[in-house]
Amino acid sequence: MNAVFYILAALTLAGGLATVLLKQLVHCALAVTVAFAGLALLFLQLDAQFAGFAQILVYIGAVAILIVFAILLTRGSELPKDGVFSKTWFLGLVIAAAVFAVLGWAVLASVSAVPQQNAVPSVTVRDIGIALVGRYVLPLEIVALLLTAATIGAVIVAMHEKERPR
Amino acid sequence: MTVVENKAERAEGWNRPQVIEPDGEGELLEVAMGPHHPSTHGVFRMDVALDGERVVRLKPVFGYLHRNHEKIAEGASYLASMPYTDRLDYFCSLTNNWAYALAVEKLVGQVVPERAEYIRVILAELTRVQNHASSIGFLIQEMGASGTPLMYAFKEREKILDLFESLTGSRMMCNYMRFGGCRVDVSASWLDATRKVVAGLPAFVDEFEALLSSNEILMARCQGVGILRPELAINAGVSGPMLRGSGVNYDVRKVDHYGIYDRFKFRIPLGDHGDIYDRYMVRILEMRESIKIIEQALRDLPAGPIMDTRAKLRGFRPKPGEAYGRIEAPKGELGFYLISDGGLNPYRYRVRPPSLINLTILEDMCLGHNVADVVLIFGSVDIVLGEVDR
Amino acid sequence: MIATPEATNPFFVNLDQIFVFLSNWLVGFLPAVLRPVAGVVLGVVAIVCVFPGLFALTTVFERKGLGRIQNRIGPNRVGPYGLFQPVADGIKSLTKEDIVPLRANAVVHFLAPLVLVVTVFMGFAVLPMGRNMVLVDMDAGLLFFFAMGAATELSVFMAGWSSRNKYSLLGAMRAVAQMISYEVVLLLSSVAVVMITGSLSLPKIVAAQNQYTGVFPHWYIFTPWGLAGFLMYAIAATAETNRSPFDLPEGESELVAGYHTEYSGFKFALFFLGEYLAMFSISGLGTTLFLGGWSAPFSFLVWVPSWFWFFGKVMLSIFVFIWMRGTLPRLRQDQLMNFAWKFVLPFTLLNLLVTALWRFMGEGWARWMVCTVILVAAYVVMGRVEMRSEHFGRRSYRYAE
Amino acid sequence: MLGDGILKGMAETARNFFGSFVSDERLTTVEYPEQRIPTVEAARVFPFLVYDGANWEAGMRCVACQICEKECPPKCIYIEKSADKKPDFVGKQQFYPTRFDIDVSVCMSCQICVEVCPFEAIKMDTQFELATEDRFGGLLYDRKELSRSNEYYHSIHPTEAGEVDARLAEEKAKVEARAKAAAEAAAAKAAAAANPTQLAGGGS
Amino acid sequence: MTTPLAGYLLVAALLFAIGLGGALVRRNAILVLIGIELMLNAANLNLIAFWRFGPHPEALTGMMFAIFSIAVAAAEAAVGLGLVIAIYRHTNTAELDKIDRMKG
Amino acid sequence: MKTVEEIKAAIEAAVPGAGVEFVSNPSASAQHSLRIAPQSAVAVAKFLRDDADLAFDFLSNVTGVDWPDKEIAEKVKVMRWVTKTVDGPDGQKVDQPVEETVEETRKRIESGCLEVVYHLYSVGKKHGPLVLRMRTVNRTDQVDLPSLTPVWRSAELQEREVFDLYGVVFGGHPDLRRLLMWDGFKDHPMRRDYVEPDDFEYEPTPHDEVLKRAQERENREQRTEGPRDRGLAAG
Amino acid sequence: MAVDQNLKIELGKQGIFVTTIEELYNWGRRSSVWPMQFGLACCAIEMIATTMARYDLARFGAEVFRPSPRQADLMIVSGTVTKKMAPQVVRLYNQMAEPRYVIAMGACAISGGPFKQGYNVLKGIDRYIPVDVHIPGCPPRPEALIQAFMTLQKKIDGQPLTGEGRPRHLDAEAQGEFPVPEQGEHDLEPTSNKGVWPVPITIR
Amino acid sequence: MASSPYFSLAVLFLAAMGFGLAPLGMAWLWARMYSPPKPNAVKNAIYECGLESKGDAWMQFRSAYYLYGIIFLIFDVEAVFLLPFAVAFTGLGAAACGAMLVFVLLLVEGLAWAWAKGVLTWA
Repeated sequence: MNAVFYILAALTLAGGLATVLLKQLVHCALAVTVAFAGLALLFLQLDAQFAGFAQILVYIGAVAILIVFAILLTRGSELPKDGVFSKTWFLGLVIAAAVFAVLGWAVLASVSAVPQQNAVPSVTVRDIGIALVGRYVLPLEIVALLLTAATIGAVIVAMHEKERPR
Repeated sequence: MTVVENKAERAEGWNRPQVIEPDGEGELLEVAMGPHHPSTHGVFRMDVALDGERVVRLKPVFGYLHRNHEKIAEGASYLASMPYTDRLDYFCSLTNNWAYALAVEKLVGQVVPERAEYIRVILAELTRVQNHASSIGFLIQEMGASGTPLMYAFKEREKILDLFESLTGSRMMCNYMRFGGCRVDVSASWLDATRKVVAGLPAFVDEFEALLSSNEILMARCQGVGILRPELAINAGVSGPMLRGSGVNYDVRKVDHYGIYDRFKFRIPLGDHGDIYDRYMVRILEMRESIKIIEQALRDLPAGPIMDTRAKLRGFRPKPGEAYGRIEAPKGELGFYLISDGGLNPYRYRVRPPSLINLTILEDMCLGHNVADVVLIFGSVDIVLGEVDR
Repeated sequence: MIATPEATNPFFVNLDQIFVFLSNWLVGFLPAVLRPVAGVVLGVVAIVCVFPGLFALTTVFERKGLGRIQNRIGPNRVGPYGLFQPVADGIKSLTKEDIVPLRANAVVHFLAPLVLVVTVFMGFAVLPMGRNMVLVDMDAGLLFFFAMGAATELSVFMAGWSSRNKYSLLGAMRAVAQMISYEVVLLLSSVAVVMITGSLSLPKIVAAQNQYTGVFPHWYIFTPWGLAGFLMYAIAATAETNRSPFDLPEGESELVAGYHTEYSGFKFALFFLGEYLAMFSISGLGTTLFLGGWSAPFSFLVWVPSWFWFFGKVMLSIFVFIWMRGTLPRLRQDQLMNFAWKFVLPFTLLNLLVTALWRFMGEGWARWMVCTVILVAAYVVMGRVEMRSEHFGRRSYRYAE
Repeated sequence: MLGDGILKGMAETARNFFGSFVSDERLTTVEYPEQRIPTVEAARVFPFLVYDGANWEAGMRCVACQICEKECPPKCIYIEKSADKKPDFVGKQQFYPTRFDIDVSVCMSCQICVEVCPFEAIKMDTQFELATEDRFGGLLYDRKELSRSNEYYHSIHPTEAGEVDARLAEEKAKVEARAKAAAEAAAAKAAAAANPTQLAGGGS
Repeated sequence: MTTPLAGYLLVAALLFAIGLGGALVRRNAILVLIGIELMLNAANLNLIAFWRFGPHPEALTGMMFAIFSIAVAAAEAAVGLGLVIAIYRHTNTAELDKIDRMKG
Repeated sequence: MKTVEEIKAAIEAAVPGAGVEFVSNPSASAQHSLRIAPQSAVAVAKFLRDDADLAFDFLSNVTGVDWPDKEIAEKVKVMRWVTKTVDGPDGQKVDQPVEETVEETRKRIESGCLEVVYHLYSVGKKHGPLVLRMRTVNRTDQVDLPSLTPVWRSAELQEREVFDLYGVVFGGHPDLRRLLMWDGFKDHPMRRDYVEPDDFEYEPTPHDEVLKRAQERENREQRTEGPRDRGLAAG
Repeated sequence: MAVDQNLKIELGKQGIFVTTIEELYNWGRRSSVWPMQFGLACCAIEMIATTMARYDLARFGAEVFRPSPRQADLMIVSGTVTKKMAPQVVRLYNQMAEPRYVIAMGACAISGGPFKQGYNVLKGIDRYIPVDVHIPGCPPRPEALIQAFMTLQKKIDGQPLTGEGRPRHLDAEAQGEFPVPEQGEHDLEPTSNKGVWPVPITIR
Repeated sequence: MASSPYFSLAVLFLAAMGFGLAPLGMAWLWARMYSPPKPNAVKNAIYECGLESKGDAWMQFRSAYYLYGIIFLIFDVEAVFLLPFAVAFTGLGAAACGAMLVFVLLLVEGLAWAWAKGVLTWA
């Protein structure tokens, strides 16, 4: 626990909050990249270098772009005329607060029971690679299947049925 | 070639641009390209509606350089219009001069001495070479080649302009031809210099071709883009390299037998696809033919006077009547239509600008293409705004 | 390393390590607590000074080089040989009015150039610019580089979107589409190198190439898969940095100035800077991956300082960038995208297979033959397919008398 | 093969790049203002008024006939004719311009004024470095600013000026011859008229 | 706060709540998706934190889970946003309550 | 190519009631023309384009000509009674009405017209030009002519230009807007009676009209504002 | 200030600090004038020729033709400004960032030139926007454009940073917006911007 | 702490920020002191070829961008898996490589499907 952690946590949470609260959708998308970046930095702080950089590559490099595309594709740049929050916003807020309360309680109550290891684990990318095609080969293939399915599904869903004959 | 007579096409509205329906996804983006736009060769504007990047509507807007050439000419003497013709197609002042002189000569029935005819041919073909080189340079510039082909074209153009300047006194606005001949005679040293420049031209065209013709990017961007069907080209009055790029064998030099073009051996290159690449290649090949013509003219140049002895500068009053004279200018058929009422000024003075009329089918060629192609198609028409808007 | 007499000569060793020594010497004046910090700061300062300086020089040399290609001289009046041209440009940009369009999104408009410059600078952290000259040697260095590269796309989008100008937005969308397409190629073509080296750490990749057979180095470009990978990498790098012939996002012939149409003053200069820095960093990475990084091209030249080779190679690739800019027209958006997805990407994937094959075939000439044949055949066939699917080829013309 | 056309083009530009260091043909820049492309004799930029002798006002060839003013296509010449007359180069009494303004900001350098001038008074200059910050003072030339000596004319268009001089000399000679003849005739007449009186006088 | 782990877990919990709140509160479907994305990321943070402070970091379980989770979340984002685009194409809006009304 | 007269005959044979008129051209070019009646113009044009012998498929040039209203002064001999003083039979002077022919100049305004001239060529047969002309009824309200754009596409922009500069309204033109002047412009500047807008402010070398305007303006300015220091005190 | 500016900068680099901030500012401005890619008519071709190999405007560091007015410093009005185009020209000038300069290249841009008799031709762009340098000629030779460019550089050099004579862009009070004329039914409205163009008076 | 690679990165980050901000600050100072900015309605309007801008640039784009985005995302994720594999590649046996080959081929199949479906054809 040190200053860096607090800064990063604050950055992440601020990014998250800004995402939820900002009006302009593109601003939200940019704010969420800040949250992603903060998370990536937290990963780095947790000595998960590979995961941190992968987070930046995938989330900031690809998911954020995708979100931005989606916003532009749905005319999201314009500010909505009748408010950005749904009518049941209060209920949502209550649920979120409740969930946080439960989670926080669970964390505080249980975490001290978990044995903790404070030495820095020495994990190289090579270890990850070996694990990937070794122990985790089945999840790997499943992820491949999932990704392929997701490609096909997302493309089919998003593809515009071309009306003009080609 | 003979035009394919397709009767089905002669149905009502066959010569109108096709209507392109947007595919319903996304909205149309209406962009004005021009009047200040890097690729419009000056002050031209195209109001483009884009469906994605596909052009579904294109309306050219003219007149940003409408300088009232015709109105001024109707208030000025016949001679005073000559320097104004320089400023029509400011790349090719000499061919403009010639077209105007030809129209006036037709009107009054003047005969041009043989030597002057040869000089006119030499100058017109030099003009054609430099115009085609620069227009290709501009076309490739639009394709984004950082100006290198344009630089090479202008390097050669400067040599030709040097010739023009040492003969006529001005680089661009030559104001050289007169009704019934030319203003000053060529000197032996000028002819030598011309021979030298002309001798260097084939190497220049070779270099140009090596740089561009087989470039994959250029081929990919130019082939199959901006196709103009020959029937439509004729119906729309398209002329010059554009018409020949569509495969129509029509060259005013061969058809009208004006000047002394009958005496020279040259061929008319024709394209088969009518796309940008064909227009580009037709220009390259025409440059080669022009070089041949100049060489022949330089070889055969006779001695003699350069002005019709009956010609007069001041107080020039043609008999009432009218005449339409046209030549094959580098950009196409350039015509002048004059009506004389017997006065000092033409009663009606009309320029038939190839650039404007070649733009008639701009929309037809652009529809359905990418917005980046519009720029190229426009460049391949080879226009000069001075002539389009006059 | 083969020991040539010069290489063991302490003078040349010192010359090679001069910057390392200099840094150590300077740091030595400080108390021991501060030394590591100071060392880092020195390294960072070096990066922040050297590359912008190089950028300034490159702009002059680009303009002069383009000039030479075009048979003219280029800038030569501002300072000796025109060398102060960038200084003047800088002063001019600094003092130029800064325009933010009224309807633009001011905050994002302001942030976009900053994000670009920052992310591009970050990439330099992992580039080894000489022996022992790398700011950070990370286990996942290459991944870090690409992670930073991915963030530049966002800045381009921010610039284009916030300007609220049609050309800007179109240019930005084009740029992003183009960059994501070629980013994949960039990643996959470097994977081949990683497969052979077995490390994502860039200094290790260089060290793996810093060996010689006879006088010739073990650069990856001198293997079939390395050459193919390098070609694809070069294409992708050109596209990634928006350089000709892939400079559509700024293609002034239709989009005026692309995503930075509405930028003036120093913000525009920052974009300019960012683009050039991206060019340096991507050339630096290419150099590191395929051209042996800071290693000498011949074993008898190892006495020449390593940083000289690194910067020499980077500048050489910059020269090729300039050369291409002076020669090639630009592609169209659809052709560019098709080229990325239908030619470069499959070819790069194939190259990965070939790389695996290369390893499994073991030493010997057979793998040279097999890999070369596969790659050349694939290139020719795919080239044909590409030309056919894009409908272009040579033509002949007829004449009428 | 895909890419050979590109390589061919690259070779072409490389040839130009390296050629620019060795060959003048591939480095065509003329470093204006230190180097200049020699002005050709035929060059024309803006008109000037030729005067003979040392005094521009006395030697001005222009006789304010206003033909150029009328023929000038863009109408950039403005002339006011004098009330009195002065002798021209042959000594004939002629009008002269009290004002002769050319607005070079309008002039289109067409040379028609030169062609129509029957007095060889207006010619084309080759000076083109005329950029100025002053729109009105700098670009409206009055007759003093327009006048150049015949020597200057010779220096910029030697051949043409020589022809003009020859023509003028011929004309002058013709006029002089005519004048001489007229004078002789007059003298003879006078003599003839005088003689009788003389005779008469003598006779008386 | 006694252990560093608790800090990370709390941050993750907070982020999760923010994401959940965003998903529940906002009207725009894209933002709902972003909220879900945030929740997934919070879970990722938990995974990494547990891996780091857990008893067997060399087993890589948490790390690998996080990586797989990144992949899955990315795929989810792609499909989810694709759905939003598809819905937008039909209803011309990305606002959830309006989409509701359109159906009804 | 057939002569213009032959073409005229061919048209009349093919399009009954075409109303073709031969207009001779006295100048050296001898490009005689045919004036066609507007109502049958499209039919004639189609015939000219599609006839196998003529095949005028290439419309090169379209232009307008303005023939303003002419004031025609003619001398008319009029018979009328005049009171004249005649010497009466008785030597007295007597006023007496006498019939006498008097020459009188009468002025009448001959209504002008707008004329459109088409120059046709044949690409296939390589002949031309054939000059067609059409006239409007007058220059003010009856300025309609049929558009030949459906027959020859090249007329599209040129007819727009004629519309813009002369004010001929082409019926059947697909897109009849101003071509060269801006949309809000009101006049037709190529007409001979077009009055240019008064944008004169200053000209250093004025002539005739301009000089007059310069002096007028000068007087006005001096009256209202007095001389300015930036003025160019020439002369 | 006869001392060569480059020399001064060089001296400054060597530690001999003779360069005041004003000189540095002016040196920077004048050495990095980026023109806007903006061609109107005939003169545009000569402008392009100026940037080409033979004349090479790049030598002065001015070959960076920017297509966007935001990044350009210099507007070369190269050719006839018609009334249809004038509002666009003025708007573009307005959209340029300060400091900005205008060169009126050629007769048409200065005064309407040979086409000034036309109904659709603006009689000089300086009726709406302030022009720094005028080049007469139709069209001016490329060298003339370079000379005009050098004239502009000289003008920039002479501009003080503070005080009375400082240029318009440094003066908070000075006009920054130049009204864009409207296209009326017969003519532009207004026909000139009196703030920029006080009608000069001629006494004939 | 200073030995951590992230510390160097943080310093570089700050330096890069400073590098971007310093000249912008200088430019701002210069504008404050000498060269006052002169915003006005025409200058601060959107540039559109010298005309008044019509319509909004923030308009609806086409799904082609999104489709490419999806495929890019998938390949980005693939690279995340491929990189550790590549690092370990030199020490792996044929079976492990086969597993990765299957992984890659599955994704390539997605690409091939998209290609066949015409998604990779930019309209």
